[in-house]
Amino acid sequence: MTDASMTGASMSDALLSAQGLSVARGGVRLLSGVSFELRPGDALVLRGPNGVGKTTLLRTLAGLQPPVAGTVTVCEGGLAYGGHADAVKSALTVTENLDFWAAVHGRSVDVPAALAALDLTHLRDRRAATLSAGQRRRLGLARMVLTGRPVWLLDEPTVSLDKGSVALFATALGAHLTAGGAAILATHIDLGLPDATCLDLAPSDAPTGPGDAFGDAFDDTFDGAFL
Amino acid sequence: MSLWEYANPKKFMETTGWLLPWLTALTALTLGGGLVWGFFLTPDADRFGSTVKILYVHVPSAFIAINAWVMMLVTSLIWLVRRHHVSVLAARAAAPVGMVMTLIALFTGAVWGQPMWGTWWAWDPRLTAFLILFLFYLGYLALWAAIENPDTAADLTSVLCLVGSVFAFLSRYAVYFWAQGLHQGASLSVDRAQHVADVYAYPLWLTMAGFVFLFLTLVFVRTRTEIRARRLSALVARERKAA
Amino acid sequence: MPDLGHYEMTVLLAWGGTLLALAGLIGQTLWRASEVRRALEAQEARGQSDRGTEKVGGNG
Amino acid sequence: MSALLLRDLRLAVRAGGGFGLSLAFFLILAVLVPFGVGPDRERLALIAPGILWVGALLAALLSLDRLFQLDWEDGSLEALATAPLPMEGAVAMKAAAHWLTTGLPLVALSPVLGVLLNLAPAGYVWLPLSLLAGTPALSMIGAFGAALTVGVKRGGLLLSLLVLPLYVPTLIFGAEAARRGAEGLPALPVLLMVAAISLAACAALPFAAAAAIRVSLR
Repeated sequence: MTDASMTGASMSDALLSAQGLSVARGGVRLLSGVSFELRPGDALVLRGPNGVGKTTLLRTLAGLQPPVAGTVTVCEGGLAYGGHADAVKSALTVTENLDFWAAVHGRSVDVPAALAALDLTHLRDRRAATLSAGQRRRLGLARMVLTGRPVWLLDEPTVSLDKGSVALFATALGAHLTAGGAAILATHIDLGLPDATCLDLAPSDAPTGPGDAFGDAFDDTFDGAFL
Repeated sequence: MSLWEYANPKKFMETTGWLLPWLTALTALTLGGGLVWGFFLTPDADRFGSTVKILYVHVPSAFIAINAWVMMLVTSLIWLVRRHHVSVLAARAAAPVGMVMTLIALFTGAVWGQPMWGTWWAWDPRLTAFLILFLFYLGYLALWAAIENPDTAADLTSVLCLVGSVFAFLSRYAVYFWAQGLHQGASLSVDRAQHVADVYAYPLWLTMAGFVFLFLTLVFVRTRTEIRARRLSALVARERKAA
Repeated sequence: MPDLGHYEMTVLLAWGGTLLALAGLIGQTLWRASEVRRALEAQEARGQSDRGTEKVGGNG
Repeated sequence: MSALLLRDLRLAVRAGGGFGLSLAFFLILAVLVPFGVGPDRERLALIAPGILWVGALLAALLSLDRLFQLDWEDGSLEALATAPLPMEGAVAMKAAAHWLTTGLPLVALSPVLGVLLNLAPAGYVWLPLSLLAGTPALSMIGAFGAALTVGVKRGGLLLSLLVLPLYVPTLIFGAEAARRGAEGLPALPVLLMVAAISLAACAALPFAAAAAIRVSLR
């Protein structure tokens, strides 16, 4: 499965599109009727109160979780997902972590570039266990840069990052977007992205999720007799 | 109306609603009749003496113990392929019944063998196979209990049931191979019913039917309970969401 | 009571154990059935009362 | 996929990787058995193959519940699920890493422990051979069990309950091969049976384990 190099993806077709998507968590339908299209260079910011379903939506878009209804279509060589946890192995050093992910994605040439993008070069031989939360987060984001995949799905990317790191991340994201990539972020703070479109999520009022089959009452006669 | 129609909870509840009274009556008739006939009206066998009466509980319970797992395998497959809630809940409902039947088969088998072997437990390959089957049931139910999300639990237990069935089948032959070394008394095996004289065979078929109907009744009642429990948790979840 | 002869203990033990196990299984099944049924009716009643106008048995 | 294997091997060898733990457990078990059974050399010789097989099995089981748990907790499993790497391949590599860090060392250590239990001379060939044929199955079946219980808090105990029944065929044929070898009886057919179980497990179980992980990630 070759990675669609970003510049190759033609400007017109969408990198990721969702039609009539509805997602559920623990049998309860959180969002329904979510539709959007992501073109190269687009950034979509998901906003909404805690627990409205931002993470669940991102996980459904990432394919970690099947949608209850609607479809998600992703371009070839698709997406990279950055969840709350940074996928960092504490026992390994910073470069070992990135070398591993580079090898998995078949792009080992970019490790120094990724390190530089998130200003981690001076930490390259430190064991990840000794990094601060902010540095670990930057290492997680460096992995995203490394994947070379057009669509980034980021869940609260800037949590535990200080001012400087947020700016660092914003520039890395900006570079990704200008190179024809796209991103969907669930975040509360403004990243200063000029053309970011916002998607405000509201709880769905549709009946319960996959447990629908159990939604309706039963009129049974038997147990009434002797239970 | 295809068979799959029965897999939606509302239809299943309605159908079992009117079916269960008849099934309960049929169970009482066949099981009661079979046991009474087997216990009171059969003469003593020449060699075994009155222990042949244990046949009437050991053989049917062993039969149900094995076929309950086969039923769970089929319903797990139906769940994995067609995603019907009722079939996986029927599997969950059948597991405790199968487990108890395995325990009964083990207990009666060991008790029956006691006069022959002189000990309460000899590693007879058939009984050992049921001991392993009991462990499979235990693992299956433990996995159900360990996972909160019902859909995840349904999927994981179904996968365990599939893989477990292959290993249960393999274990059966491994145990027979392993027990070669033992010098066994007369074989007290499940398939003994074939060469049993007619006077014993008729009550045996009746008790077998009784156990089968008992199994069906219990599985239907327990499946209905599982469906109600799922509806309860769905309503509670919806209420929490609405609040 | 039929004369069970020499093996009386064995037969009674086997049958007694079986009947006990079956009784336990049936008892637990019925007890849990009524338990869940009562809890569901309570929940449905609570669901109906605070929604007022909802028709009975509707899927809310 | 080999990157995942190398990473796991490196992780296992690093401090806190738990590389030596299952070996130590195996050694301790082999030392404790004579205390329980008595120093009589004849009796020990009789039970040596069986006890060493059960010891190897439990030692393998010991390090299984951390197989996916660590990656689950630090988000690596999610990142792997969205990487170009097939989950079946990832599971197979994890089982291979477990085999290399636990199975093989057990095979190497078993003759040494055979001395403690007065293993028959022929056993020093057949015991390691049967363990070599059987430990891949232990790792792969164990990986399947670990995949089933990855989402369960404190899943270690549940993992043992699920996996031990699945280990029965491997244990029976493996220990029988070792025993027959030790007694000079023809053990090749039984050894082939153990190897067959291992090959079948390594061929089929990654798919079941990957399905279990995808379900748990939902």
